[in-house]
Amino acid sequence: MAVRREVYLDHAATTPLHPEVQKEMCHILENTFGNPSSLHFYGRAAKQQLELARTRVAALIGARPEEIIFTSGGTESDNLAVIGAAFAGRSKGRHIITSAIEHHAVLDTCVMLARNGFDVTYLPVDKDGFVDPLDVRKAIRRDTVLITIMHANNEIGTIEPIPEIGRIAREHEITFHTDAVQTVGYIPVHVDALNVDLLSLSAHKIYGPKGVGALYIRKGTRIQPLLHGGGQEREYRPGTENLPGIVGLGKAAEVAARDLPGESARYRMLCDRLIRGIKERIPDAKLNGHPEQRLPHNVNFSFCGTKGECLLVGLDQQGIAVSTGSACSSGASQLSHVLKEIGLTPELGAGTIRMTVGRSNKEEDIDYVLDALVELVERQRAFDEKV
Amino acid sequence: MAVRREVYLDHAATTPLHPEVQKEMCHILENTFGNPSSLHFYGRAAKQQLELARTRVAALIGARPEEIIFTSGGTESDNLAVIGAAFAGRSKGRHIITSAIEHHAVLDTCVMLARNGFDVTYLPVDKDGFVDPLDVRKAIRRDTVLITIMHANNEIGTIEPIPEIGRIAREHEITFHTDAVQTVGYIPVHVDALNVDLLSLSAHKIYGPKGVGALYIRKGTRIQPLLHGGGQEREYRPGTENLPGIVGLGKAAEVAARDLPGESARYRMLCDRLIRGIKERIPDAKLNGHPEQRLPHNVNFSFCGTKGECLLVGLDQQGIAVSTGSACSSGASQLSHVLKEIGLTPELGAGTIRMTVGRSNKEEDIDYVLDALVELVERQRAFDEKV
Amino acid sequence: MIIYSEKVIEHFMCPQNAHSMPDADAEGSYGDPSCGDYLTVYLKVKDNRIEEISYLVFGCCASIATSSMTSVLAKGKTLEEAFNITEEDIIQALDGLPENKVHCSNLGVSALRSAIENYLNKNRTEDSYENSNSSR
Ligand SMILES: Cc1ncc(COP(=O)(O)O)c(C=O)c1O
Ligand SMILES: Cc1ncc(COP(=O)(O)O)c(C=O)c1O
Ligand code: FES
Ligand code: FES
Repeated sequence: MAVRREVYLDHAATTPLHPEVQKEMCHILENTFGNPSSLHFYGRAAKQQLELARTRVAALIGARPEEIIFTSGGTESDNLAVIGAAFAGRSKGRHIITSAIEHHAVLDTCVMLARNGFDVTYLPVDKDGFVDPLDVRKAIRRDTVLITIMHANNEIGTIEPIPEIGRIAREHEITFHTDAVQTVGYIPVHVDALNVDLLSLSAHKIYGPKGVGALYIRKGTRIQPLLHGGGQEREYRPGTENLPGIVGLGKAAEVAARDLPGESARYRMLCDRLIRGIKERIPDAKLNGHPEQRLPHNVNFSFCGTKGECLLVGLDQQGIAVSTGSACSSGASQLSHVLKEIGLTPELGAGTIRMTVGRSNKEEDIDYVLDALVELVERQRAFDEKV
Repeated sequence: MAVRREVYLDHAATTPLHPEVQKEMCHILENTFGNPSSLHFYGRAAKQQLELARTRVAALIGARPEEIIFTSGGTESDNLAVIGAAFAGRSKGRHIITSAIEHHAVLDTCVMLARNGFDVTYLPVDKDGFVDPLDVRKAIRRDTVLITIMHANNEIGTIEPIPEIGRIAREHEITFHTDAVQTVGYIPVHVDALNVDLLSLSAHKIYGPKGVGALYIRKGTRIQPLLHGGGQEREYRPGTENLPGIVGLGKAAEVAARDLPGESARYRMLCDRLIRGIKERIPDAKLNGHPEQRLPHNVNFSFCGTKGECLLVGLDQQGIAVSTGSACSSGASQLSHVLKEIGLTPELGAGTIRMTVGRSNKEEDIDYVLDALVELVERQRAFDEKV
Repeated sequence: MIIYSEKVIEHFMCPQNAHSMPDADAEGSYGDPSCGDYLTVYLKVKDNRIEEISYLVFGCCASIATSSMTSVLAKGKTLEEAFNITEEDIIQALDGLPENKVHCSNLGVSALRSAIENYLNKNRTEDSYENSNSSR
C-alpha cells in the first residue's frame, strides 16, 4: 500500500485558517482589544479595524461597506435574513417561497415561521438539484414577502439560477435572499449580477475563522433585527463585535478576492480527476448534483451496496477526511433531505459521501484517495453478496 | 506634570486578552480547525476542545457542563434567555418581571416582547440602584413566566440581592434569569447559591475574546431557541461553533477561577484609593451606586458643572481611557436610563464618568488619573462661572 | 456524535470470519427495521458445538464490528452457550458502543439466535433419533 498521507477533503464543512488570516488575527489578539463602541483611543483603534474588514467583505461581493452587517456566522445570517424580512413584511403578507434543498439554517427557520402563522412554499428540485425559475414565478402570490433560494447546495454542489430568480423577484418587488455560504470565494459572487437584496456568507468556509459571518442588506431593504440591545451594527445586530473574528473574515475576503480565479480552476481540475477516477474504477458509482453547473470544489457520489458511514470511518483510518450528507448532520444516519429530494432511494442514498477539495490538496492526494476509496467500496460490497 | 502614562480604566466595557488566553487561542488557530460536528479525526479533535472549554466554564459558576450553551456573547445570551423563556412559557402566561436598570440586551428585548403581546413590569430601584425583593414578590402574578434581574449593574456597579429574589422566584416556580456579565470573574458566582435557572456571561469582560459568551440553563428549565439550523449546542444554539472563541472563553474561565480572590481584592483596593482621592479633592463629587455593595472594579462619579464627554476626551488626551454611561451607548449624549432611574438630575447626570480597573492597573495609575481628573474638573468648572 | 472504541475500529477494519458459507449446516438472518441494516449468520455444528461461523452483513460500522465480535464469541461454544450471548456481552467485548449505536449489537445477537434455532429445527428429528438411540 502507498505511504500514509493526511488528506483533508471536507472543505465544505469547514476550512483551516489561511496563514495570512491567522497572522492577522494573532496580531489583533495581541494588539487591539478596545470595544469599537468606546470613544477613547482603544475604542477608535478597534473601530478602524472593524471598518477596514467591512470594506474588504463588501469588495468581495460588489457591495458597499454600509450594506454589510457582521454576524456570528452563516446560520445567524440566514436566520436574520429570513426572519427579519418575513417580520418586516408582515403588513404586506405572510407567504414565503424557498426550495426543498436549502441548508437547515434556512429550512428550519422557514418551518418555525410556518408554525407561527406564515405560509411557506417549498419548491421541488429536479434530479440534478435545480430549482426551476418558472416554478418560482408560478409560486408567487400577492402576499409573498420573501423568496429565499441558496446560491449553491452544500451537499451536492449544484449552482442555482439565482440571477433569473432574482429578476423575477424584482419584477414583483419581493425581497430576495440567497444563502451564498458555499459560493462566496469559490465562484464569482456579485450582488448586482445576482439581483439579490440579502446575501449570507460565512468566514469559516473561506479560510477564515469559525463563528463569524456577514449579511449583505441592499440599501432600502427592510428587515427586523433578531437580537436586541446595544445598537451595534446600525441596530441590525447588537452585541459587542467579535473583533478578532471580523478582522479574520475581512482578511479572508481579501485573500479570496485575490486568489479566487487561480484556486477555483485548480479545485475544478482536482475534482475532475477525482470524478473521472471514480467513474473509471467504480462504473456504477453515481455522481450527485449537476455534472457541470456545480461548485468547483465539490464531489458527491453514491455507491450502492455501501454505507457512507463505513466509508467515512474507513477513509478516516487512512488519514482521509470526508463527510456523509452535510457536516452539520453527519451524526445522523438517515438520508439527508437533499438526497431524498433529488430522488435517491434510501439504499443508494445511504452509500453517499461528499469530498470537497481545498487549498492544501494536490494531485497525489486525489490518487491516494482514489486507491483507498476503491478498495473500501469493493471490500464493503464483498461483505454483502446480495449486491 | 507627571510623565505620560497609558491607563486603561474601561474594563467594564471590555478587557484585553489575558496572555494565557491569547496563547491558547493562537495555538488553536494554528492547530485545530475541524468542525466539531464532523466525524473524522479533525472533527473529533475540535469536539474535544469544545468540551474542555465547556467543563471549564461550568466549573467557574458551579454548573454541570451539560448546562452550558455557548453563544456569540452576553447580548445573545440575554436575548436567548429572555425570549426563549418567555416563548417557552406562553401556554402559562405572558407576564415578565424585570428591573428598570437592566442592560439594553435585556431591556430592549423586554420592550420588543411587550410590543408582541407580553406584559412587562419594570421594577424601580432605590437611589443606590437596589431592586427590592419585596417589590419582586408583590409584582408576581399567576401568569408570570419569567423574572430577569441583573446580578450587578454595568454602569454604577451595584450588586443586586439575587439569592433572595431567586428564592422568591423558586417559591412561585417562576423561571429566573440573571445577567451576570459584570459579576462572573469579579465576585463569586455560583448558580446554586444564586438560585438562578438561567445565567448569562460574556468572555470579553473576563480577559477572554469578544464575540463569545455562554448561557447557563439549569437542567429542567424550558427555553425555546432563537436561531434555527444545524442542531449544534443541543439544538439550543445552532451554527458552526466559534471554536477559537470558545476555547478562549474556557481558558479565561479557568484563569478567572484561579485568580479571582487575589485580583478582586486588589481591584477593591485600587478603587478605594480612587474613590477616596476623588472625594478628598473634589468634595462635591457624587459616587453613584451603593458605597459597599458594589463591583470591586467599578467607580462611577458625577461632577456637577462638567460634561462626561469633555472629561472622557480630556482624559483620553492624557492616555486615560474611561467611559460615560455604559460603553455600548457611550456614543449617545443623553442621560443613561440607569442614571435617570437612580434619580440623578440631567445636569448632574451629564457630568458622569465610569472608571473600571483591571489586571494591568497599578496604584501609580490611580494617582496619575486622580491628578488628571481633578485638573480637568476644575478647568471645566472655571469655564462656567455659574458653578 | 459517534466516537468508536479502538476495538470497534479494529473489528470494522478487519472483520473476522466475514464470508458466506455455501455448505453451512444452518443459517439465520435479522434485519433491523429502524435502519434497514441486515445480517445473515452461517453455522457449522459438530457435537452440539459451533465449529465454524461466518456471516454476510450490510450495515453501519457498529453492525460490522458487532458481526465480527459475535462470530468470535460464538466460535467453539456449545449451542446453548452461544444462544445465551447477550447484547451486553458483545458491547463489552467491543469496549463499548456509542449510545445511538447500542441497537446495532442486537443485529448480532438476533441473527445468531435465529441461526441456532434454524439448526435445532432442522435437526429436531435427527436429534430425537439420536436421543432415542442413546437412551437405548
Ligand atoms: C449552505 C450553508 N448555509 C449555511 C451554513 C451555516 O453556516 P455556519 O456554519 O457559519 O453557521 C452552511 C455551513 O454549515 C452552509 O453550507
Ligand atoms: C450587564 C451586561 N449585560 C450584557 C452585556 C452584553 O455583552 P456582550 O458585549 O458580550 O454582547 C454587557 C456588556 O456590554 C453588560 O455589561
Ligand atoms: S453644544 Fe454640543 S452638545 Fe450641546
Ligand atoms: S445503524 Fe443499523 S445496525 Fe447500526
